[in-house]
Amino acid sequence: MNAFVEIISVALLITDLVLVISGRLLHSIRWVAIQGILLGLLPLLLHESGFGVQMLILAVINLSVKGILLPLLLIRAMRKADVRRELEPFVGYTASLILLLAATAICFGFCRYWNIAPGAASPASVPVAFTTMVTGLFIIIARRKAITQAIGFLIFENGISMFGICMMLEHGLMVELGILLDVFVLVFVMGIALFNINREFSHIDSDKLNSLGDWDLPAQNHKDGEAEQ
Amino acid sequence: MVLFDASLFLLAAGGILALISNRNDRIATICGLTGGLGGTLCGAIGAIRAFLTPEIRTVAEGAVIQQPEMMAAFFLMPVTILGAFAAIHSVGYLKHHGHGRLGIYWFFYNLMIASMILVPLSATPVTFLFCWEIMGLTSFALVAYEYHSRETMKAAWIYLLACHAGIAFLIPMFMIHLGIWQTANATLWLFLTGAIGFGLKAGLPGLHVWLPEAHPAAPAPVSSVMSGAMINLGIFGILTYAVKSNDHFLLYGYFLLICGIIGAFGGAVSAYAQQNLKRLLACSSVENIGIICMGLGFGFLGFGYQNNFMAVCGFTGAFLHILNHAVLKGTLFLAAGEVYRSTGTLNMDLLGGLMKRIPGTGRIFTLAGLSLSGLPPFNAFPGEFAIYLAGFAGLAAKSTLLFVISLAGILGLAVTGGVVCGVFAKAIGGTFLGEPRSSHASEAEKTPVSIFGAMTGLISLAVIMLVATPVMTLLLRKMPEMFLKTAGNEIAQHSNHLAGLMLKLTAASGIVLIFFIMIWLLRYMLLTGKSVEKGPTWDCGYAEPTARMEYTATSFARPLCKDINLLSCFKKHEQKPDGLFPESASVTVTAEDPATAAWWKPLFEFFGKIAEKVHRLQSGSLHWYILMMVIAVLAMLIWGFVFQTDKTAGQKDHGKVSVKKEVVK
Amino acid sequence: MKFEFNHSIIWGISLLISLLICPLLPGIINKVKAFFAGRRGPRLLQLYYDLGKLLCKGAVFSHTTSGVLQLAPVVSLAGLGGCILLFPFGCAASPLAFTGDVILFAYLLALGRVLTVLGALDTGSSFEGMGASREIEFSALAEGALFTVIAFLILITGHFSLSDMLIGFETNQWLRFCAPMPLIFGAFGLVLLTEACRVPVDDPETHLELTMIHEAMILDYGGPDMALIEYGAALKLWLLSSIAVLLVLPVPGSSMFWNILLYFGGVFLMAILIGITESVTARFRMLKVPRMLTGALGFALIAILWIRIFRGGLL
Amino acid sequence: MIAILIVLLPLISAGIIYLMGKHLKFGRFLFLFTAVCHSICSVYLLLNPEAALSKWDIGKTTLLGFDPISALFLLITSLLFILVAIQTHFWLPAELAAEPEHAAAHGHTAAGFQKESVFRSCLLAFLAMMTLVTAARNLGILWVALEATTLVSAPLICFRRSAGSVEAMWKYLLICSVGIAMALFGTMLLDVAASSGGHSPGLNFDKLLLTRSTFHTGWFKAAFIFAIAGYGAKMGLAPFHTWLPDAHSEAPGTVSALLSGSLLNCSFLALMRFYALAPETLRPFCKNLMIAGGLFSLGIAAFFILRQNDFKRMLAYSSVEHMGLAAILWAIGCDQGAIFHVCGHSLIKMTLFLIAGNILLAYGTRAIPTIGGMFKDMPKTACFWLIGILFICGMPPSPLFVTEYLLVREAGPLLSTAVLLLLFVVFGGMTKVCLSMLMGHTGSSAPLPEPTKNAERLNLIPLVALIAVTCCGIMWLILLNNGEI
Repeated sequence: MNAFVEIISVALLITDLVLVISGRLLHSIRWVAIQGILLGLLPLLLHESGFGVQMLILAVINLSVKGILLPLLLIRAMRKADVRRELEPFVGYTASLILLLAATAICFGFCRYWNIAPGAASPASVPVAFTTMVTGLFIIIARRKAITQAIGFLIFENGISMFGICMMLEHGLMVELGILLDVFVLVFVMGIALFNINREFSHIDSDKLNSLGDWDLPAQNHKDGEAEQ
Repeated sequence: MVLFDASLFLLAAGGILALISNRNDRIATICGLTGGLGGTLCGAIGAIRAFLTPEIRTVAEGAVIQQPEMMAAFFLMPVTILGAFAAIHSVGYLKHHGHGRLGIYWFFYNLMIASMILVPLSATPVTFLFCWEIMGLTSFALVAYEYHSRETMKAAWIYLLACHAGIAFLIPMFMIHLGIWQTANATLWLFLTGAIGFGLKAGLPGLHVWLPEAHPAAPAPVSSVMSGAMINLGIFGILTYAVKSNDHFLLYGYFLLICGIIGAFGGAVSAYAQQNLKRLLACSSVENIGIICMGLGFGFLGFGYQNNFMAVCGFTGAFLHILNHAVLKGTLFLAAGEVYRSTGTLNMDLLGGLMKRIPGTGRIFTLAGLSLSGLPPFNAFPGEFAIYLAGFAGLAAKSTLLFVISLAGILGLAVTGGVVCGVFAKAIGGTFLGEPRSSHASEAEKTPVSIFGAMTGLISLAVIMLVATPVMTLLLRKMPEMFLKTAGNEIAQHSNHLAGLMLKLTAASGIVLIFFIMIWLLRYMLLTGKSVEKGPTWDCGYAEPTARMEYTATSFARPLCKDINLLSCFKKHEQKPDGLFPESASVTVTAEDPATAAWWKPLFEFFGKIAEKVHRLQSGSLHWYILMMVIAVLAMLIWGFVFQTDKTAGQKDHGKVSVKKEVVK
Repeated sequence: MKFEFNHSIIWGISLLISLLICPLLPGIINKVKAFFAGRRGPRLLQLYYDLGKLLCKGAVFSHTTSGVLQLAPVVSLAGLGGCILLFPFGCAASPLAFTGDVILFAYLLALGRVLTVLGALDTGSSFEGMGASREIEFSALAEGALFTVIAFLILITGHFSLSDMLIGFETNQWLRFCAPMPLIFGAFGLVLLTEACRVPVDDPETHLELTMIHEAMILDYGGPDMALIEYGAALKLWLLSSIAVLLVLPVPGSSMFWNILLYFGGVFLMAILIGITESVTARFRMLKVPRMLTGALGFALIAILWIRIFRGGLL
Repeated sequence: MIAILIVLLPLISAGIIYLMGKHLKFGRFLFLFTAVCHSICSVYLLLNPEAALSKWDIGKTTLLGFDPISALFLLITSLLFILVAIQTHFWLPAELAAEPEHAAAHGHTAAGFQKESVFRSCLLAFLAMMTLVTAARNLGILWVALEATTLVSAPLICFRRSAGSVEAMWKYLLICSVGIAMALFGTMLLDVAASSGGHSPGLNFDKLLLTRSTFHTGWFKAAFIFAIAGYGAKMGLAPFHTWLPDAHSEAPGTVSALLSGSLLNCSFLALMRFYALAPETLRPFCKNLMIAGGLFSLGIAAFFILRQNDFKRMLAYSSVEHMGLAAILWAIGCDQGAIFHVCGHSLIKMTLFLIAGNILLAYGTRAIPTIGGMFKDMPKTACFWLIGILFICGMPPSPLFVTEYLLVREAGPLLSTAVLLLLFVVFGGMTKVCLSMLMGHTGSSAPLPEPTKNAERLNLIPLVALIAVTCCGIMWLILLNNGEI
């Protein structure tokens, strides 16, 4: 079964690379869906000793939520917010790709050098999980549109659950369901928030969402200096 | 103890009743005054009794307050006595200044007095800190009482900061005091933290910045209590808690003496430069605390160098000066309050001629001012005399260091004395003498009975104290002994000697008084039967000199300020007459506090600049926020795994092996 | 120092004589000045005549003043009265001397000064305010120099009382400490000129009030009050000159007669010296006076250090 | 059973209120009723240790249960909620009425509000989730509940729909989610660390606690780091605190009160759980990390409070500061102090946020430089505001004075000096701001008369809370004085 795991890991890595260079939102969402489906398949492949009912249910729910429901939600939000493309990202696509490749290399090297996860299902899977997390964080940091950040968060979350799956951790049904439910609601709420942002700001560039802050306030008065005068 | 319990109960009850009846000015005043007076009087009797018959301090288990020992009782006397007179003064003072809020005033006033009584009575550090902070808070509330003006706001803020900074030093001090913090040089640290923490309240030089701010802002009775009694509690704290060990007398002595010299001189000079009457008095408090510290410094040095005469003189001088300063400064602030009440301003350049309009206040202020200048037939002189003697004794000592510091002390005291004469000449002259310089002064209102009564009472107390100086010197004998483990016969002997000198001083005062009466009679006889006329002031030929031609208080002070321009804080801003027909010209002199200018302001600006730099972190950009999180996590990981590896390496291998085992299974 | 009875008698007699003849001093100074200027000058006893005239007159007070103006001369003189009781007249220790009376002495002088300043401010006159302001300025600085001189005396005699300081200082000691004597004499001389309001600090005889200090402060006095002030000034001059004399002259101690002679002779000599100083110098600019007084302080400090370093002090 | 009950009760009420959205009166009644029931339950839990320790088992793993600390936290949450509920009851109509007036006065269009039923049901759901956090004995459930608090409180932040509140909500969502995802990763790493001993004990806290000595240290280190990052983000430890000022300033006062008073505690509880699991050999590491985090929070907060122009942001930074203090207290082993601190902070901060809400109601602005002379315009609010600010700065008789004293006592000279310095900066900044609002004359934005009158009437809850806090503080002081702390 290890071979399958390796294949899926590689596939996940590819999704990461694609996601980081994808500029069209619809495209990104589709690839996130693919990532979710791959991730949903992973636990099924890992357990050679047969499927428990509990696990099967979990896998199905996982697949349907991450592979279908969340992308649908995101697409709906995208339509509502009326935005199609990621324009002028903070880090250009080529540079992003190079950075991600470097990060991948570091993750792999790191895991190899420290032999960080001897208990993992496959030696490749843990670094891929890390890479996915890095991808997610990178997308959140380096892309302008709020919706892309939601996508980035999903990727990050995927990376974390992949880590969990590959380390063969079992949290119990309640916890797994709770986590799934949380992620689902989160994306749902994010969708609403996106809609609201679009309505209030007439754009969803999250880098322009910086009216709240302490740096460039209009009335910077010099209180203490004044007080001592 | 019963007396103190009664006192605290009365104060609390009066305060709370006043607060409850806030809506009715009259009832609030009655409640507050009754509680305040009753409480302070009970406290005063208790304090005097405890001072005269000191008992050995016994602390019951779990007790919060305790019977005061001699030192505590000594410091309780100014608190209670001044508290009583200031309470009486408040009635008249607040008629114009606190409509509808009198209950609040009385509540905080009584609470402040209660907490000030509690501070020397505290049995445990926690109680002490609590009362200390409550004292700060209640007095802060009173400083902020006239909340309308921006100046009051600034003053209240600075005062609050000073109080809090004090606590920030006192908590560590108690940690060292209790031995919870074990450090090398514990005594040194104990003393330094204590001196700074208490010094902030006492107004040691450099830490005094709140005094010239808070005192002008506070209602006069409050400034009177704060200046006369509260800052002394700082000295009390230093003497009770910060000074612990027998063998560090030299450290205490040099520190206090140097602080004292700087404080006395600096305080006098900045007082001389002030335009605001109460600010001038506040700076003068810094100066007097300096003199007190000099006395204490000489005292400790005396012990340190086994020169008991010097020690006795220093300590006695300091303690006498504490009492005299309390009474006199209290009187002066009450009088200044009356000036403010009747004229509506404290700017001496707008006052003048009040001696004719509020003569009682004028006379009392003049008397108290001359006394506080340390001039002989009056009160503050015996204290300074004793301190001079201590300095002379140090001068004649063998140690070169002691010689140098004593010389500096004497010089400091002398020049300070000279400047202080100027300070009070300026205050008296600018406020009460000459012609009124504005309508504020010319339309001054009459003094109500309560205010006049309070001031008269205090000044009579001063007279009694003057006469009683030799007795007090004898009574104060036991105070220096408290710092030595063994009570020496020698100290008593020196003390008797000093009391003899004080008696001679009193006699000299009497002789001067007799001379005065004789010369006055002579003059009276010479003038009887001759023409005594009234005319205009001879102004060298000007027919009608006006008040605008008078020397103002500022111009009076200008020459000396120019000579002694500490850190160039006295700045002259002038608008010169311009053109052929100049329309306006003006000169103003501002006196910035040297300590503020030298380090507080730069320090605060520095913090402000850091704050501005730090504010960039919260730029509003979400991307940056998340990047910051990632960087922080990475930093923690690197710190955890790169810099802390050695300890966990073995563990890690162990873990690796066990995991492998599982895989093998 | 024991107070013997005949000492006290000498002291008392010298005191009375001093009180009587102190108005001579301004006369002597004026004569010396007149001599240098080639004039005849006023009579030696001029001040006596003036005092007599003033005592017989009535007075005029300004509308502006309150009681302080009238109080000031009386208090000043009473303070001086206190001073004279502590002073070793005729090189005989005062019977009323006690440890530390030098402080009382200095502060009683200050009392008179402050009252005079208050009296000046009481009139509300711009000139008197100016004078008062300067008086405070200079006296505050002079105070430092004065006390340094006192410290010097304590260092060499080890006594804290004025009488002991000034006369408990015998010939052999004088020889030992004579080196810094010119310095200390210079320092005290400057203090004296300031306190007694003489040229080069103050000019009592100018007709331009802007340049005066002490005289500007007493513009509004007349009659008996003026007399008190004039007499007080003369007495103060006498006291200060005596200190200067006793400061530098060793007291042989053996013979009363010589002591008295030395004392009175010295004081008159001092007056002549002041007269000469006034004749050969012009009044300083006001701005320079503080520097001069700081210089006096410096002189005294150097003298003290000299003693401490090279002679180890007396103790 | 009471553990489930206390979680489900508000949740069900929330559902009912949401569904019966149009019956406002019924909704209000149910809201208060639920709050009361909840607090009765939590008092019962605290008073009955047996019930408090009751556990609810599914498949042999304990999911819910209480220990004394979590029961205390629950009580605080519950208490805060009931106070906030009462305040909301009176504040909400006033706020809705005031908005058009302010809009007219400041010349902008009136912002819309969310439906009241949504607001109330979200509040109740928030309460339910916080209860779940305190009740959770399983770290997975703990995570789920804490993430859920983010989700249900997000709509609360933009109750008043304005650009600012939407932005704040978005930031809150994203930062907290990323943070909490890190915490999930940390939880997984903990699982890895725990299972390295042979078999996985699962995520049950009690079981983990028993086996903590066998944890793999490297993994646990990583787990703790991610937990600090994740739960620290929720708790407001710098530099993960960035959502906090935005969310607290934009949310209505009552919501900020809950966010700051309860939510931060709950996150702190989560972090405490992680800290408790640290093997002995890693204790110093975790301690140092906590102290560093606490100190950094303190520093950041101190300098943000200095020259702050927005009084609600100032309060938010003050929360950061106090969470930092609590972390330090906990790390140096002064557990009692940390818990006292957190409880005291909750009460005082709630009061302050409620008062801030009142001030906002009257003035319609959060800009400090434009506010002045509150003593004259709204004396009661002004007094409470001043007392609250002084209390939060640790002036006695505030309970925080006791805890700060404890901190200095336990922390030793170096750390104490740093903490005291930063606390002083905080004090300076806060009092400056506070006094400039209270004293002087009315500033450039004058309070509107009608809302001011309403705001002055809303001071009952702050008064009650301040009295409670004072009593607490004096009690603790007595304990401290008798050497019992």
